[in-house]
Amino acid sequence: MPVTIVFLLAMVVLAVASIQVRKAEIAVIYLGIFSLFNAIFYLFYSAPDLSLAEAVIGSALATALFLVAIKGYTLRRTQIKSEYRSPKMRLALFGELFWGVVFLTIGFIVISFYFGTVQDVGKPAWYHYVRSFISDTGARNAVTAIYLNYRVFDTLFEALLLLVGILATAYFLEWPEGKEPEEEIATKPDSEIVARISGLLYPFILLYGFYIIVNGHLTPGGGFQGGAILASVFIIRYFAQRRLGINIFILQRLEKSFFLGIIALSMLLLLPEFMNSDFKVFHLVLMNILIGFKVCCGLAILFFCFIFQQTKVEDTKGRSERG
Amino acid sequence: MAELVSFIIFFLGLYALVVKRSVIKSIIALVLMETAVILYFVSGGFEEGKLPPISDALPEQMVDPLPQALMITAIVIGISSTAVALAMYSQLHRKYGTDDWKKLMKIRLEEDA
Amino acid sequence: MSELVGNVLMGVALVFMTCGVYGIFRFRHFYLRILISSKVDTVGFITLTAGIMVKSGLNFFTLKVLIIVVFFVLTNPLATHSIARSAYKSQYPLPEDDV
Amino acid sequence: MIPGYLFVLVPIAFGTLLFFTNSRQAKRGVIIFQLALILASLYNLTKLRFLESHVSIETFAGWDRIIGISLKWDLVSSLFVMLTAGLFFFLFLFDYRGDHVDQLFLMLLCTIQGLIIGIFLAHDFFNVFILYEVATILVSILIMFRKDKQSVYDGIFYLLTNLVAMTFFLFGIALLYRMLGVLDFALTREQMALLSDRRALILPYTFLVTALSLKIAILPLFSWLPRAHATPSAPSTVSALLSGLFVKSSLYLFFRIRNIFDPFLELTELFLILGWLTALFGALLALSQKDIKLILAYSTVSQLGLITFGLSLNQDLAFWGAVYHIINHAIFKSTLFLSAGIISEIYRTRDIERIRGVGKGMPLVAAGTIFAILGVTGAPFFSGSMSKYWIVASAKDNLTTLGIYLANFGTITCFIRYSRIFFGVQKNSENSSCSLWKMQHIVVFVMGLFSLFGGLFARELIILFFAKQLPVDPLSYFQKIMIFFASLIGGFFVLRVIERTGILKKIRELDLSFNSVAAFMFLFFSMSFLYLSLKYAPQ
Amino acid sequence: MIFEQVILWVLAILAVALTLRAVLGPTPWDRILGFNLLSAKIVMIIAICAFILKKSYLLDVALIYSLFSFVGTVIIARFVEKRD
Repeated sequence: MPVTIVFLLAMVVLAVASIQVRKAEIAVIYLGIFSLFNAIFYLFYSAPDLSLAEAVIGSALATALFLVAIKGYTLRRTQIKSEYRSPKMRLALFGELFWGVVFLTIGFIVISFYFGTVQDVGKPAWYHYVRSFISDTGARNAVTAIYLNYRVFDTLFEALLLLVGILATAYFLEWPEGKEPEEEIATKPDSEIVARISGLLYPFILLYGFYIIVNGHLTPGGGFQGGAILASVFIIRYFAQRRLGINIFILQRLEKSFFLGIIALSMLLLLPEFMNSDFKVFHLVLMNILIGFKVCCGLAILFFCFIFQQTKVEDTKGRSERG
Repeated sequence: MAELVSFIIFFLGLYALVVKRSVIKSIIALVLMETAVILYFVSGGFEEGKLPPISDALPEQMVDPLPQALMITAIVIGISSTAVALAMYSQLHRKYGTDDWKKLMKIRLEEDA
Repeated sequence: MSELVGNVLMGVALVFMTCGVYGIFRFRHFYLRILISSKVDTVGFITLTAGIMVKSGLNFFTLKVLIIVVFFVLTNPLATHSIARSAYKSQYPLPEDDV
Repeated sequence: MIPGYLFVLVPIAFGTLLFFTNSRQAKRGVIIFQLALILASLYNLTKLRFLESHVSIETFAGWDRIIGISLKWDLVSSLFVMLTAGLFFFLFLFDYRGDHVDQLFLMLLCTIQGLIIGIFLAHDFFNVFILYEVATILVSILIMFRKDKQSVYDGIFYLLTNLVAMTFFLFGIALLYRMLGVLDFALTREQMALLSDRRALILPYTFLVTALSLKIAILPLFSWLPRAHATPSAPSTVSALLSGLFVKSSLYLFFRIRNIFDPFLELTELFLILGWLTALFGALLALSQKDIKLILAYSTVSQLGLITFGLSLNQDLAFWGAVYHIINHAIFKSTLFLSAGIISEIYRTRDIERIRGVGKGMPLVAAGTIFAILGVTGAPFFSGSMSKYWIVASAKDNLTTLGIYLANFGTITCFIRYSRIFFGVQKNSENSSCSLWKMQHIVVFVMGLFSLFGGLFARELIILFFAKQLPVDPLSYFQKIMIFFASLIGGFFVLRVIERTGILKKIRELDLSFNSVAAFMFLFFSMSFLYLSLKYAPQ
Repeated sequence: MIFEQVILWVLAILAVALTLRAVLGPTPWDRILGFNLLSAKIVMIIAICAFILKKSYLLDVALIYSLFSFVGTVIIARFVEKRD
């Protein structure tokens, strides 16, 4: 599709803008638009699974995390102004120009070298995957077949990565001392309309998220994207009702037990007589469901830690310390 | 064309890492570099007119499914490493107060002495 | 026959959207901009999807497009509302009446 | 043979299971689990030793190597797996009574053990990439486990530099996959043969080398390592684990990837010089530090430089010497870090000038540390001397031998300054009570014994483990002993001279901010790229 | 078939115009408005692509895009508010 050139140019412009703009808040919004264009670009490069993951995780969740992290600190505009008027400013500008020239020359050499010497020696993995993924794994979506059956060893570490990343975030954000930033997020009452209508949408989004998880092996989707959709229900729910509703302590335990389930299930993959029976397809669905719920719990914890890092909401105050 | 753009964005991110002194800009540059690498990986496996690797297309017409499967992992890596970096950033800002790499280093050296 | 009607609908939708985008650039003030563009954009979306539905006739494809339209009609005004509300809450000055 | 992925997944699953038990059962369960792991790795090592090909490659779920992921057992990696299991056993034993030890800490240690074993066994590019990413985030929690103020800066510095390095690594994999279409180590080697022009491999190789040279702390890119390993909030077991073992896995991976690209592209001259410079610079910086853990961390950097120097000498003798040095270094560096942990807890300070009289206060710990120091400096009949001897013996021209002795001289002076803590009387003696648990002293002493044991029976161990006959002719070994004593005495005088001048204080102020580390990484990338493209320019 | 290609091109140009608005927009709320309208345009582009390629799973993708454009816009709008 020649229209992708338009998106590529827009991406480059947005990347430059998000680096050069002075205020971090604006840079983050540019980053969100950049990853939105990135997601649509993947769709035109016929990678629907990837564009889903990038749109869901890259543009919506990443932007939200950035904004929450820099929330308390961009308010002091006066401080930013004073920094950039000092005489050191000219020195910094000169440094940026110098490095710009160095990067342009080296980048040009590398890129021209790359396009001069790139060659393709054939793709045996591609040849084999495309021809035999239906018979081997019983999945209709080759991408799910790969990351749930051929290369399931990687997916185990990916689930572990999400578990550890969320453990780290919860661990760092519970740091007791240090000056508390102003808590203005939790106390703000939200508009009534958003609360009412988003209340209407929950069952629909939950059903849709579960649909994406369950037939991840047929149409694009699967554990990670479906889990993120379910987690978005928690996020909208926070905007509707001020309360947390879900206890982080239980969520952390749930996430770890789902992870153990994933490891146990992938161990079943090793028994050869298990695999050529028709259990293969059921194995895919079960793995997708487990990954989906694990990602949902994980992202929900991630969001609650970030949004509630200052305010321990009253109904979970007692138990929200680390389990 | 997509490979050229991914190289450009990769070196743009590296440029921002070297030049920009704010911590949050370094994290944004890191996200840009990771997105550029994912862009390159996927555009390597695509040929014009090929269809997504869902079973209703003929095997010859399917695009390479391996980069897409790996890049879903890379995106999840990107989000969790950004989340950890941002969690540390919010603690850094609460304790040190500044957002500038040079000032942070000066404060850190005074603490050691 | 349905081909022609579909094409006409899509053409109309294109006109709507170009007006919406033109509206964004023409008005100087944020509140006016958001008022015009969001309304026109939702209408454009509905006519475009109506055109697609007409052209693809009665099957599952049309049902899915219908679901998307219903969801979009529900959520797009909400999103625009929350933007305007956030601008209002942060005391962004309302336009003087002569604009 | 017990399949490899069990070695990787069982510790991780066990770690997650620990989370559901209370901390008392967790501590006991972990030690029993660790013993079982040592026995399993020993069983695998012996099975492999008697297999005539000494190599066994397993694939997960039986898929062929092109499409699935494979793990490779060879003599070196199985020995490293046993080393990991043994070291973790000592760490868990050391931490049995630690106040900061709860299920979360034990879970993190078990998980990172599984990851390190995974990196040693890995045989697939993307698998290594994701193992490293998980390990980076895990280490960033372990580094800041005690949550005090200074370590926030060290933690984010460590995390960002390593994430940038892994982005370079991923770009290298992307380029390789784009050209060769396969991710397995051995299959990439075969596909490379089909390439018409080997200059196509220059760009991926440069990306991979830049990422790995940051991980193994080569000269311009090592400033993240000492700050991360010796940060105040990292428990001493974590610093022992990081310096002793985690850096070794990246060194081992650097060596394996260099082997894949060996017939096509050569970077050994570059790494000879850089390795030697890192050894010198690391020893100099270690000399100038005040904090005992920082001294040890900078001496890790210099030892890594020495090992890279040995590995890139491209001789068989130097290779086995370097591998044996990796094992010895893992043992005595973790002993030193553990003893530094005990000393800093009892004396409640990490400043080397204010710690005196360790010899009288804690005889067992002092003995273990002295053994380890003699091991590091390469004193005769200790493990360090044997491996350094083999590296020196294989160096042909005397320039390299002079270089190695100079680097060793730097380490010796640094540890002479470090061993001042044993003599003299304790200044404020109110905190000299050995309230700490006796077992920790025994653990440090036993690990010190290992470095002595490794030195005396070096040749027999090498035959046992690697089925390799390494020659030791007594004349040149005697000459090496003479040089050791000469540099020992020289070290005393040089130390006295340096401490009078204020150089040390100025060197200590030397520090790189994150921007200059990124700039150095970019310069390293462009230097090695230009070097390679000029070296293999089409004539 | 050519008619859909034309619509695709026009929509792409409108998307770029909205990006221009988002980049130029003086106030942060202009940027969020650009973000919101841009994702609406992208949902339309996917719907038309799904119609051209006759693949119904692309419509699932479109629905998820519109869901997350709603979630993203509400979150960003909430966190861009200033309290001074």
